[in-house]
Amino acid sequence: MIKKESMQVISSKEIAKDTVEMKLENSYISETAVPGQFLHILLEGHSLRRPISIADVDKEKKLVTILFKKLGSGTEQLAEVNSGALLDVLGPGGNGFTVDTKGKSTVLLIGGGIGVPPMYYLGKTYANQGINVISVLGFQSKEHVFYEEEFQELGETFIVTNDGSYGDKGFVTNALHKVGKFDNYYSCGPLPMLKAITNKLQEKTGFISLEERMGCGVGACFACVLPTKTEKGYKKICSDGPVFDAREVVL
Amino acid sequence: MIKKESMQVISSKEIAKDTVEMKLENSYISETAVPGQFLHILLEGHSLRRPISIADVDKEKKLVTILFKKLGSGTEQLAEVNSGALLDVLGPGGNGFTVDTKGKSTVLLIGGGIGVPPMYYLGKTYANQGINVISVLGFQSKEHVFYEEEFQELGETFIVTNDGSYGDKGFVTNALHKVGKFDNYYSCGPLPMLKAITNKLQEKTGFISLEERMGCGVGACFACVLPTKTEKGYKKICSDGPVFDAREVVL
Amino acid sequence: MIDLKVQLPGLNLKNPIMPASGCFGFGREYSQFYDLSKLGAIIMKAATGRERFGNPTPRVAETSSGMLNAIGLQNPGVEKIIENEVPFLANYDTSIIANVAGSTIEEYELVAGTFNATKDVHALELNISCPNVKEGGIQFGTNPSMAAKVTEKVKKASNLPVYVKLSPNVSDIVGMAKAVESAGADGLSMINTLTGMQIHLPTKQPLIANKTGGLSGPAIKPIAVRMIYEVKQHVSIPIIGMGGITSAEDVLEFLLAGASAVAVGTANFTNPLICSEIIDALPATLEKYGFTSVEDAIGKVVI
Amino acid sequence: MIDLKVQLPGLNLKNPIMPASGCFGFGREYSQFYDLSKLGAIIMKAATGRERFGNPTPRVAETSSGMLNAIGLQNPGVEKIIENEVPFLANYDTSIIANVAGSTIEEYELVAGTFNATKDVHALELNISCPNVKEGGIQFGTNPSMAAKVTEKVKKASNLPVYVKLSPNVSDIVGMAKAVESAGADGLSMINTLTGMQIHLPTKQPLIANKTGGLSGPAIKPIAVRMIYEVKQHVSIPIIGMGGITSAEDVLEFLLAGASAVAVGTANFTNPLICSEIIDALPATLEKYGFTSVEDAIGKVVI
Ligand SMILES: Cc1cc2nc3c(=O)[nH]c(=O)nc-3n(C[C@H](O)[C@H](O)[C@H](O)COP(=O)(O)OP(=O)(O)OC[C@H]3O[C@@H](n4cnc5c(N)ncnc54)[C@H](O)[C@@H]3O)c2cc1C
Ligand SMILES: Cc1cc2nc3c(=O)[nH]c(=O)nc-3n(C[C@H](O)[C@H](O)[C@H](O)COP(=O)(O)OP(=O)(O)OC[C@H]3O[C@@H](n4cnc5c(N)ncnc54)[C@H](O)[C@@H]3O)c2cc1C
Ligand SMILES: Cc1cc2nc3c(=O)[nH]c(=O)nc-3n(C[C@H](O)[C@H](O)[C@H](O)COP(=O)(O)O)c2cc1C
Ligand SMILES: Cc1cc2nc3c(=O)[nH]c(=O)nc-3n(C[C@H](O)[C@H](O)[C@H](O)COP(=O)(O)O)c2cc1C
Ligand code: FES
Ligand code: FES
Repeated sequence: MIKKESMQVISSKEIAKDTVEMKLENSYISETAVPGQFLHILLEGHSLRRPISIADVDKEKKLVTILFKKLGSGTEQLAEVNSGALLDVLGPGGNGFTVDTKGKSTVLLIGGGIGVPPMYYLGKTYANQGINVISVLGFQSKEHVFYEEEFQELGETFIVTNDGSYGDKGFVTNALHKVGKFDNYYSCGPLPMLKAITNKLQEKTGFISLEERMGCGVGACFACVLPTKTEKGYKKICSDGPVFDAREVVL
Repeated sequence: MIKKESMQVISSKEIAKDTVEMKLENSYISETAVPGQFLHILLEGHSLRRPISIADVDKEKKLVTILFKKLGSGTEQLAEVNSGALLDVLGPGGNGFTVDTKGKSTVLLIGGGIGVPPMYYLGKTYANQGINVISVLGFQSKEHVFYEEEFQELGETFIVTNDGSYGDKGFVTNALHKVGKFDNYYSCGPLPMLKAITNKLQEKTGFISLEERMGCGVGACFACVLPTKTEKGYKKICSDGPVFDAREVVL
Repeated sequence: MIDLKVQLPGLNLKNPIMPASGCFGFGREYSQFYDLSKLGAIIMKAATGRERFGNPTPRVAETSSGMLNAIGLQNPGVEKIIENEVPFLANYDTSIIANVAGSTIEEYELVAGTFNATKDVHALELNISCPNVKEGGIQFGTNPSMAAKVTEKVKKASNLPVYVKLSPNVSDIVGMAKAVESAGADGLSMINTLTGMQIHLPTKQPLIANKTGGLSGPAIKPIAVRMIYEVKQHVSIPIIGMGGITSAEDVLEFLLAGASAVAVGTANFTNPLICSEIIDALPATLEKYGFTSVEDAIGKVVI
Repeated sequence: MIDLKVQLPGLNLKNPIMPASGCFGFGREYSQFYDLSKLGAIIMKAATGRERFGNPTPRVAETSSGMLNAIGLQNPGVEKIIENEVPFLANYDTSIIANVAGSTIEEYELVAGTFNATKDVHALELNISCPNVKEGGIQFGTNPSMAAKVTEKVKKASNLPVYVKLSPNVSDIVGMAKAVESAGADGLSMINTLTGMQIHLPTKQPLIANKTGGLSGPAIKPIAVRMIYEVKQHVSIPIIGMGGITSAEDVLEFLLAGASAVAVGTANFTNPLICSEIIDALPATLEKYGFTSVEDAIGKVVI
């Protein structure tokens, strides 16, 4: 259940160009969050909260890690928040990835840019349960790359950059041929990337995490709807998602 | 000349109930400010600046002291500003008191509540030039009293409180009979007090400092006008004042 | 003891606070955060004759002290609302107000008439002012004779008290208010959003897919207070006030201006507990400024 | 090299930035902060036929991301302005726009005709929209035929190009714009302030002595952008845009929406150097978003 919680900033550091890793302490959220869920963060002077995915959880230390890119006024302000400060957060938000190991031996994670963070907590959860994890991560260029080592610890990891300044040049789809056999795939990233992937991996079972501008973040305002192939015709990203079966939604 | 300056907060402490003394460092303003002038202070998230009188200046240390009461969102936010922070300030603003010792032996200062601060710098300036300074200071109650010792160092000082919890009970006008001979008087405080004083001291030459809600603070917007007895018919408190000859303006 | 009760046509409110239409869905989501029985009333999301899917996304954008929205009245249709949503809200000890929308007078009549048949809805809020519906909603909201006509028809179609929700996008708010009062409105609800637009520089496109959206939040509060004050001088039916309320102080400001109750919209997004917190703070706020009851403060601005 | 020049009727602007009327006095005070020759133009404080003392104080109040004002057109009268203020501004290498106000059509004609006789004023901004003058200003600003009539008369009274300043307090901004265009306006200037009110809880009185005042600042920016966009689709005369501008990004947003130049009002109070800082920042901002000139960006919103 989503709650309004106060989270203390334990650390904050820029780990790649414009990309900040922040660790937040809170027992309720660290105990209940599953991979793919998000925090809805209030920043003073802003009327709308900012949704940021949960990138990792340390249940023992009651820590939740988020990774975000400084893109606009909200994320820039968040980057300025110092250790010790308290954040007003709604969380954990939405429905995350279903971690289901039955009959699976290998899962494929595909993350693009700031879609990489939620993949990490998911991969870690699978790896801890003995599933092979293969990751394909795409970034703009070398200076934007983050968490390469962390993903390598989970399993085989391929990095691509748009400009070829690190790893393979191109888009994540260009690297998919290098990946061996896998059961399900999981992906988060920019819409064009998700379109290309769901297209290319049509035959596979996959789950994708989507983004949309949000009002309430809890399912009340109908700001974040997405057309679906189901009878009802739409889903709310904030409360039905952000994770959807790739075959269920219309991108 | 008024300038847009950055002033560093050197210290900030609550010296009486809801009353904060703040010391700010800036060479231009400390060098040029005269008693009765004000700072026009920007607080983040506020569209209008807050005018606060200069209460003291230490030219050697380049320090300007202000004293303010926490009354609303702006002054409450100012009270939260920590040492080391920089304030965006227009200053020194307006025309202050003319310090003129010619033919004078004694001046009377009458301050009420948050009108007390500008009296201090004026009194100190006169005292430094060998003029006798008598002060009558009015506060709501004992817990609101501040700067009593500082004024006593300048000369004879009478304190009155509305509720009689300290000094004489009543208004500053009730204490005027205790004051001996003086040349000019100078006053700042709430409008009813200024009306009573200018009425009671009609025969005397006096100068009063006035307040009004301000837009620009520099004389451009016509927000802070005050009817006068002169031909032009009005004065701007921010640029013609805040100090006026008591006989010139219509209260 | 500060008395928070307010008595309005059809509404016996334990306090004057209700979430505004469209900003609280049908209550379910916020019931996770606090007990909805605490609320004076709940105004449901707009209902239309049939299900509506609304506008393309993005549908919301942030502005200075406010936001734009162009949801486009997405809702499951009046029948599904009565079937699935009203029974859930009826579990709570609070009044239920249905927000009635449509593209034609017939649709308004249909929706109002359908709600009339359910015992759990206590009043209707007639949404003639949603700026995001192109087919005609906007005309009802800015034309006094159209507004009067739809009010009259809806009054006939239903026995429920009708609060007409006024649009602020007009030259003469008093004229609009008088027109719907004469047409039989039991109360007014004001203000809806002001039409606005924001352009995203990187794409050079409007940030809202619908191009324009409705501006709400603290940015519009002075406009709401002014309109309520002006209307109060000229009509005798009660006003539910809204537009940028975020605190108990704001509520008192609206009461002084002439509102008999208030709705809180955008602030629910910033703080999902806001209505509950305002209700908790209201008695002390009234007391601080010398009032012993809500009724006491209504229209008490000193001119 | 980014080209900031804009060519408008009567105005050969080196850049599109000018301080808005009433927010910059007659320039003297701000000349302490920077060289006024830097400005594209200066719009002077409103001028009326005779000296006006304006409204009682308090005349301003702060709101969320904005402010209210009810100055009431205080000014020394058109003749004193020509005698004392215009010569001072004529020392600077910038265009001078006179803001013309009045309570009757005759007063507008008189003021416009008087400015016509001075060579240093380059254009008139016809203030038919000041919400703080009770005698009639408000009617000119919300009634299209009244607006057309005063425009026509002023055009006859003066040879100077006339920019009609529109009020946002209307149901149909496009109708107003078309009416004054047909009446001969050379350009539009929009938007003036939205009428608002704020009540001071300790005294229960309106914070502005005049009761209501005009709302300006970032709070109203989305309304300004929307109105400029809508009007631009329907008129061919150029628009000077204003309402909540505080940065070079805001200027670009107004240009994209359809403004050919912009005025900065309330932001001068927050930062007296704002116009100068925006002019400095504008070339890099245009470049960042792919424009090589100001003219290039006008009306280029992508729909
Ligand atoms: C479920 C979900 C998870 C996300 N996880 C992450 C993450 O882990 N790390 C990360 O860096 N970013 C993430 N994002 C994107 C992040 O929310 C935006 O980058 C952020 O809101 C931008 O805010 P801003 O104030 O910096 O930008 P501005 O452009 O100034 O924001 C203006 C408004 O638009 C909204 N907005 C802007 N971009 C987006 C976007 N892409 N998605 C949704 N709303 C947007 C803002 O929330 C705000 O309301 C996520 C988005 C969603 C929906
Ligand atoms: C020339 C001058 C000198 C002053 N010197 C001092 C001083 O030394 N110490 C001190 O404590 N106070 C002083 N004041 C009063 C001080 O400016 C106000 O208390 C302060 O602006 C209140 O701001 P706020 O945000 O806390 O209150 P709010 O009520 O939230 O302010 C809202 C708006 O009203 C304005 N406002 C409110 N009260 C006043 C007031 N009395 N005068 C002018 N504007 C007001 C604010 O500036 C702001 O724009 C002075 C005022 C003037 C005009
Ligand atoms: C996201 C959103 C959706 C809204 N939907 C409706 C609606 O369906 N019907 C309606 O009458 N008003 C609707 N409104 C308007 C609000 O009920 C309210 O009148 C307005 O937002 C002003 O109040 P606020 O500033 O507190 O938000 C909506 C507002 C928002 C922000
Ligand atoms: C204090 C003040 C005085 C104003 N006086 C005038 C005026 O005399 N004539 C006029 O046409 N507009 C006047 N305006 C309106 C501004 O010129 C401008 O249209 C409006 O404030 C919106 O711009 P902004 O949000 O940048 O302030 C005034 C605005 C303010 C805040
Ligand atoms: S953000 Fe409100 S429903 Fe999703
Ligand atoms: S505050 Fe603008 S003239 Fe004084």
